[in-house]
Amino acid sequence: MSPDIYIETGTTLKWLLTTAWLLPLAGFLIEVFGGYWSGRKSRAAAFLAVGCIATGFVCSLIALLTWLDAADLNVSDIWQNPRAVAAATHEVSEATHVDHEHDADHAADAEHHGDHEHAVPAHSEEEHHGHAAHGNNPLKFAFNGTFYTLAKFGRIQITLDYYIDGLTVLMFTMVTFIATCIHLFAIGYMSDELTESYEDHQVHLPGGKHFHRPGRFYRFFSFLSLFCFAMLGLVLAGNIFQVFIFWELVGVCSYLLIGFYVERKSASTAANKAFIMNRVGDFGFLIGLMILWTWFGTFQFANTNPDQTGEQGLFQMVRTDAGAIETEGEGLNRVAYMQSATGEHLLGNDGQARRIPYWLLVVAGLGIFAGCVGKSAQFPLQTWLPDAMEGPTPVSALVHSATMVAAGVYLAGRFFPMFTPEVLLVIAYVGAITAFIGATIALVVTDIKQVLAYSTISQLGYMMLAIGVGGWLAGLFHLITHAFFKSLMFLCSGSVIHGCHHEQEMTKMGGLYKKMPITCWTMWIGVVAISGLAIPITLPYLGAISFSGFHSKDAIIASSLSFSTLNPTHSLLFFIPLITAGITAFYMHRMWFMTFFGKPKDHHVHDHAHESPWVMCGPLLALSFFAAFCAVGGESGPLANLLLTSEPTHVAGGVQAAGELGLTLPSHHEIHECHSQAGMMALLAALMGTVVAYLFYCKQAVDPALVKARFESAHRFLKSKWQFDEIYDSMFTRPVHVVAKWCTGFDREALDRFLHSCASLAVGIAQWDRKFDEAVVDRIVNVFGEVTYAAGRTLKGVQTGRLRQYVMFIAAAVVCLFVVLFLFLPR
Amino acid sequence: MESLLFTIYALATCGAALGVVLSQNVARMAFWLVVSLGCVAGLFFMLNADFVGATQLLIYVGGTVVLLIFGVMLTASGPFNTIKSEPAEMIQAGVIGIALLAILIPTVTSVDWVGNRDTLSHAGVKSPSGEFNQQGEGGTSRHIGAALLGVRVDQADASAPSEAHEHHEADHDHGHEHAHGEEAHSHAAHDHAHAQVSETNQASGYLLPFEIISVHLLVVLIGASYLARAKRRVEQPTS
Amino acid sequence: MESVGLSGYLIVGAVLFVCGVICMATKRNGIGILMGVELVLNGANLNFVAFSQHTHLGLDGQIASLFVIVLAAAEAAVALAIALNFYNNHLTIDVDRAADLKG
Amino acid sequence: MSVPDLLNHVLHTDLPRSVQIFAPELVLCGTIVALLLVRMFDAHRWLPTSWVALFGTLAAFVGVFAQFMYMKTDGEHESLKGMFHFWGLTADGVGTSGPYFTGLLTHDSFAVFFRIGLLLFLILVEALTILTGIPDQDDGQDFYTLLIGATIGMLMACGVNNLLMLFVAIEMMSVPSYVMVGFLKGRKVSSEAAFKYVVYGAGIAGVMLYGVSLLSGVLGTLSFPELGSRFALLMGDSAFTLSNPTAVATILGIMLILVGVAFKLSLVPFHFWCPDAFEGASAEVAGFLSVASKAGAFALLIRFALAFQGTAPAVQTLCLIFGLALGVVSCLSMTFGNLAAYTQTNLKRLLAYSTIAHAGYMVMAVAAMMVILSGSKDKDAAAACVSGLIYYIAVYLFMNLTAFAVVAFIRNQTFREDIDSYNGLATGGAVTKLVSVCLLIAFVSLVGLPPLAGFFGKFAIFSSAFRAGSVHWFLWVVLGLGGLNTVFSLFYYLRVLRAVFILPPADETKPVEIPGMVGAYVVLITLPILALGMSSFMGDLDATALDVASQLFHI
Repeated sequence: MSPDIYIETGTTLKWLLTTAWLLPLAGFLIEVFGGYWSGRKSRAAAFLAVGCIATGFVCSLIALLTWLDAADLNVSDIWQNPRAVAAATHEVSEATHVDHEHDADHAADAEHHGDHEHAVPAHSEEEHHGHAAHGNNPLKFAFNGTFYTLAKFGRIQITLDYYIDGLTVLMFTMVTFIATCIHLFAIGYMSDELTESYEDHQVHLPGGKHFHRPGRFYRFFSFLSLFCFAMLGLVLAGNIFQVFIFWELVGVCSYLLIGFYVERKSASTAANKAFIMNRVGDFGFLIGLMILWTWFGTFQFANTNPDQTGEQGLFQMVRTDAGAIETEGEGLNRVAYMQSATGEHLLGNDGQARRIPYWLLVVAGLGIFAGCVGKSAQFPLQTWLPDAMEGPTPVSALVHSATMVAAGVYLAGRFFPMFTPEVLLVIAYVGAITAFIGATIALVVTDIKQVLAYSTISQLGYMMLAIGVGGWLAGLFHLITHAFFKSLMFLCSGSVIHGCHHEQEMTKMGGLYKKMPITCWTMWIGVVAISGLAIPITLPYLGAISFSGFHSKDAIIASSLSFSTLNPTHSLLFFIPLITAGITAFYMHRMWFMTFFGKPKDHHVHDHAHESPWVMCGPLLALSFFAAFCAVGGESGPLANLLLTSEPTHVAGGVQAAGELGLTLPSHHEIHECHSQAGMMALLAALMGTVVAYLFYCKQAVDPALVKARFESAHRFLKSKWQFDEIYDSMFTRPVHVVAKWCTGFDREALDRFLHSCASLAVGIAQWDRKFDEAVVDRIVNVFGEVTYAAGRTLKGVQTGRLRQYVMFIAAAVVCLFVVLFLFLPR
Repeated sequence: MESLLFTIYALATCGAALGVVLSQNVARMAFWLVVSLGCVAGLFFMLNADFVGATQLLIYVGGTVVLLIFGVMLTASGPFNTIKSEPAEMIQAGVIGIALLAILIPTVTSVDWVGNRDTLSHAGVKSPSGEFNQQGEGGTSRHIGAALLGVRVDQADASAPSEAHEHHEADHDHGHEHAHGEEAHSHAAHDHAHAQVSETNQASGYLLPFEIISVHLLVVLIGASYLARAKRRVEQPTS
Repeated sequence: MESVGLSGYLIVGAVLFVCGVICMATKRNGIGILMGVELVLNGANLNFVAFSQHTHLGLDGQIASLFVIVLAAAEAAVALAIALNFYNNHLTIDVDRAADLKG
Repeated sequence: MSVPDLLNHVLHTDLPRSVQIFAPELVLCGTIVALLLVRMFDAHRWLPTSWVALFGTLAAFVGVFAQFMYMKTDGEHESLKGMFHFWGLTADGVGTSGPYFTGLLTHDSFAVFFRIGLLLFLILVEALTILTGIPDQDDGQDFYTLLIGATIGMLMACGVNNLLMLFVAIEMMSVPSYVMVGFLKGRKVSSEAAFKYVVYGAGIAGVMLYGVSLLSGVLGTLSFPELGSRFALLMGDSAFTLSNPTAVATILGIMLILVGVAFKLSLVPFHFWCPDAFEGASAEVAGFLSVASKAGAFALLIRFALAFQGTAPAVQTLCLIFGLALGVVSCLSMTFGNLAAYTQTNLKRLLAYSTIAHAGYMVMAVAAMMVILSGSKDKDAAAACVSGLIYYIAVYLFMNLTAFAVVAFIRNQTFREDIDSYNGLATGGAVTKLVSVCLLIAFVSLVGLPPLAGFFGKFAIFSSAFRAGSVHWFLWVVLGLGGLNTVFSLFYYLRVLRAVFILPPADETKPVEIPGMVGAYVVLITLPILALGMSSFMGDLDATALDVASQLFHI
């Protein structure tokens, strides 16, 4: 691609994506101010919101096409000859990043790395906007720049940057598309709110009545728009600080949306919980930010400016051309050198090479990951997510597929170059544990949305696991496919709930497939996709006959298998996801069978069930199409190729025995080798799960109740969600309450009690003193004294004596201060 | 003689202060307070701080305590005249007080004041004391007056004692008009002092606080009179 | 002169100071508390004047004590006004009655 | 020496320069006199006292602003030449930083910057009181006299260079505020609050004065610049140990003085007056006290802390102990303030506790500065601490003023201040909605969420503590607690916002209607919270703050 085209493409993409990003904000502003006056019964807000997000989708789609065109990953080419292109991409990426030779000829057919080797700034024809793929740059293909400098704070520059690469464009398209579907769906789902007096059946007022309030149709849509704006901003962000800003905004929006039915106590608690859990993670994020800023002095991801003006981005500083972290020393003294644009050590102001203690790099990575843990509901902060089901179903769909939880995985993927092997190992284990916990709890819950919620947790764990074991592609691949099928299933469950008049318990459903066929079969697509089922026949161009989930999950299992082969001590990282795959298939089918098949368990529900209107079914069909086919071609299909273009440099070649722990990350090649083996195992597990679920819940061959009774204690343990809430309650919530109470009561309680104990100690003296006073001194004014005493005694009940306690406390504090000081002073 | 006088004053001061603490009747407290403050004035005189001592008597004993007694009278109504503290509180306060004393007294007494003074003098810090009080005892008012106008005569004297002596002779009580009455003095001395003051920054004159405190007093009196007067009365010009 | 020394004065100052603090902490009569304040300030003042005689502080110490006396008078005036105001509102000068604000 | 001699003497020392620098304060003194005259000649019927006060303050503000611009541009600013000339600014006078009034005060851009902030704040508070009408026509003269009188004390506190002036400044800012707290003299709680405040304040003043006397006696001087060097001289080579009585007496004196400063900053454990005084006082006064006296006290604290600089090992140890003590106090204040705010029902009281917590955050910067100075000679890092603090105070000014102003305005409508009375505030009229949004912005900024200004302030302070942690680990503990506290603080602010935005209004009350002027005022003071957070103003402020702080360290 020539420089001119590069500039042109960059500018086009920038404006397209900016439009897509800002439209929801405009929508939000109009809705929040205009909605109030347009009345409670108007659907205008909804149409506006849909219009904004749909236009955003169109823009994103155009951007995607532009990008494909520019990257020469022509859609038609891919369809005609996906293998060839994929092969070329693989070949070239490996050639470029492993060998680092001037291999332009070799890569001539895939011209987008035409200037790989031109790391030298003097390369004049590439001077202008040659894309970021020169040698030093881990970025194959990216555009970045600054919209607006928000503020300068000493050395910190807070800017609104953009950073556009394949991942960005793909995320944009995915988010806007799913959001459009969900918006449309919500028009139908939220139509109850189009009233002046909405009756909330779940809020019971004294006297057996339900709570009445004005409908909040426009409010819902304005929040949705704001949510989309925040998420898109996060994706578009070009520096980690901007990510943080939108990160928080996403948190706030989720707070508002989860707490939409604020009058329900459960909803407001859930909203609080979500927000607070996220804040806990964000604290880690902040620590990471602080370390990055202190040592690197920049927040920018990368500088893709071809003429190397401007500061280096984080990714460029931390890794060499080959994508390795250059370190020196051992243990805590180990330091990592920062890299300059020309592949040398970056020099500080004093002429010394700039270095960062390796352990700080690890801490920074862990800190950033802590943010991801909060946002993506990973162990141990996963408990907010199921509670977040209190929000309206479209919100759940949005939160759980395309936006909030995806943000964490997205950031982990985006920030991958900054993660050292140690951090990756933590990520992998956290992901594995999360996947397992989520899946096991999903086995026992009976609320249809809760099943989906736990499956989300589990799937997010998968993604984190994949990223942790070095399967960058697999993780983000799964992120995209999961977004489609999970939003599909949520909307399906929404349709069921809508059809059953807000009944969410699966134990009261059953046999609904006749009543709502569209919902039933679209959901089936989702279930098959998430279970990773496939027919093990490989077609020439399309890979195995399967839906999207198979491909991505297959990739994850393959990555973890190859990781555990290379690092045998961590073989658990392969077995957990494998087992989980089986469990996943089981509980998803359990849900599907329980809902749609078998005998109707509650006739009241069954009789009133009806298929949803077209405004709701339409999105289901659209989403089911993508859930089925978006990953066609598997890892050599168009989606994976698109993702590969933004994969960090060092992933493809793998990493040999790096870090303190000597971890080896698998290369593409190694993953590829064990692909079929892993695929077969995963498929086997999934099939087993499916068959068992069929036997249990459709065929009724085994009575689930018996099993439940057999494993009563395990069931109870799972039912109480591994006791996490209880643990947190007793570990954090209660102590904080106690301390808070103690602090407020300190003035009154502690001091008073102190005084009282002194008083009781001195009560003998007091009485003696009183007698002495009355008998000897005050005999003349005895009566007067009596009155005084009585009055004083009466007043004593009222008084707390606080002012003097204050003064007493000054003296006591001064004394204590000195005693403490003297204790600590050297003698 | 000195130490005897000091012992009497010190004991009287401490005893009266203790009396304030221990007496339960507010009028008696006021009495003990007067005694205590008066004895402090005596200690001031012993320290050659005549002007401060006089001010202490005038403002404290004559003014502040009278103010307090006014307060006692205005607020003393019937049964609340004697409001007793509980013995328990006295004990508690006594414990804290003894702890404070146990910290303060060893600290201040263990410091080697003379040694420190010598250390500083050896290090070249000008010794400001000595001349201004030992020559003419009680001859401080004039220095204070000048200092309040922003001129430090004593600091100038310290480095040139021979010239400084002649000024001390002219000391007589100028009251608290702060050196307004000082007239007949040689220009030579003035020039000398001038040179000293302008070339060293160490000697600080106290013109600013002297003047700004008058503003402060004005503000405070306006505030006090606001609180004291009844609400919504037709205003009289205040202060 | 030197027979007494600095320490004696400082001890008296410390005793005054502590007596003042105790007075403030124990008196239920508002006016009594204000008397405690005067004692505390006098303790500090005695320190100032003693230092003025015996250390490099010199005349500064005496001047400082003068300012303190004036400031204390101002503070006493305000404190009395507030105490009277308190008395007018509560019809007592017992500070233990001041218990509406807490928590 | 004759009177003419004396006068001659006075006039030929630094008096002209001092008067030139001190002119804005003198204008304020003049305003007080003018207020008195207005009352005396019964002119306040047609010349409202509030306007006299506002005009005088504006004039003083312009004066300080001219000084600041003069210092910044070395008097070269073309368009301001006239203003410089009007205030008689000269290169020897305002243009040169250094002590004035024979070393009692210091003149540098740090002091001038704080004076600008204080006067700006005074103007805003006066505008607020005009809008709320809390001192009515009859009491206006008294109120503004007290307000301006207290502010003069704070202005002096910014340049304090002498232990005596430290005491005088603290007294001057405290004593008028005692009366202001009790200004609603007919109300029981008000008089109770004032009484508690005055007794507590007087007691602390005594304690602090004792510390001043002790310190000045040990070191034999009152002047700040000499404290550190005298201490080094006295200690010689000996180490800072408990067995060295001079060291102990010095640290005793310093600690007692810090008690006084901690009282002004309402730091735990010397905070007891704060909640009571704020609840009893009117919201306007509480807002004034929460910001202005704090800003003055912080300037004073920094000046006092920087008096103990030096390379001698004993001085270094002293610095470290100083910093660590402040760190401990910071921990206590943050935690106590935030936790105690949980269960409050009165919004002013809640804000008082939040004030305590914020003082804790702010003092963290001073602790970090002292620790950095004790370990390394990295003056840039120390200056960064101070500039972070300045930024925080500037932002805090607007955040807190907005919060208290809203409380005052709502009180004027509903006659209530408890949090329940804010239920469903956002359902009121258009202006009420606007005010609610402003309250939201102020509170979110107080929590410290980006991209509002409060976040960046907190960030700056935390990062300075982070840097100081490499000198002494304890600052990392403080930092950790600070981070934890931002989480704690979320709850009670959100509780108020929940009342405002989410809870339905009580049925019997009619919706709150707020006049348009008030809305305009609230928006005006809210805008800086946004502007200082995410626009280029933030960079300007930060650059200025760093500049100002660097001058403090002579970099």
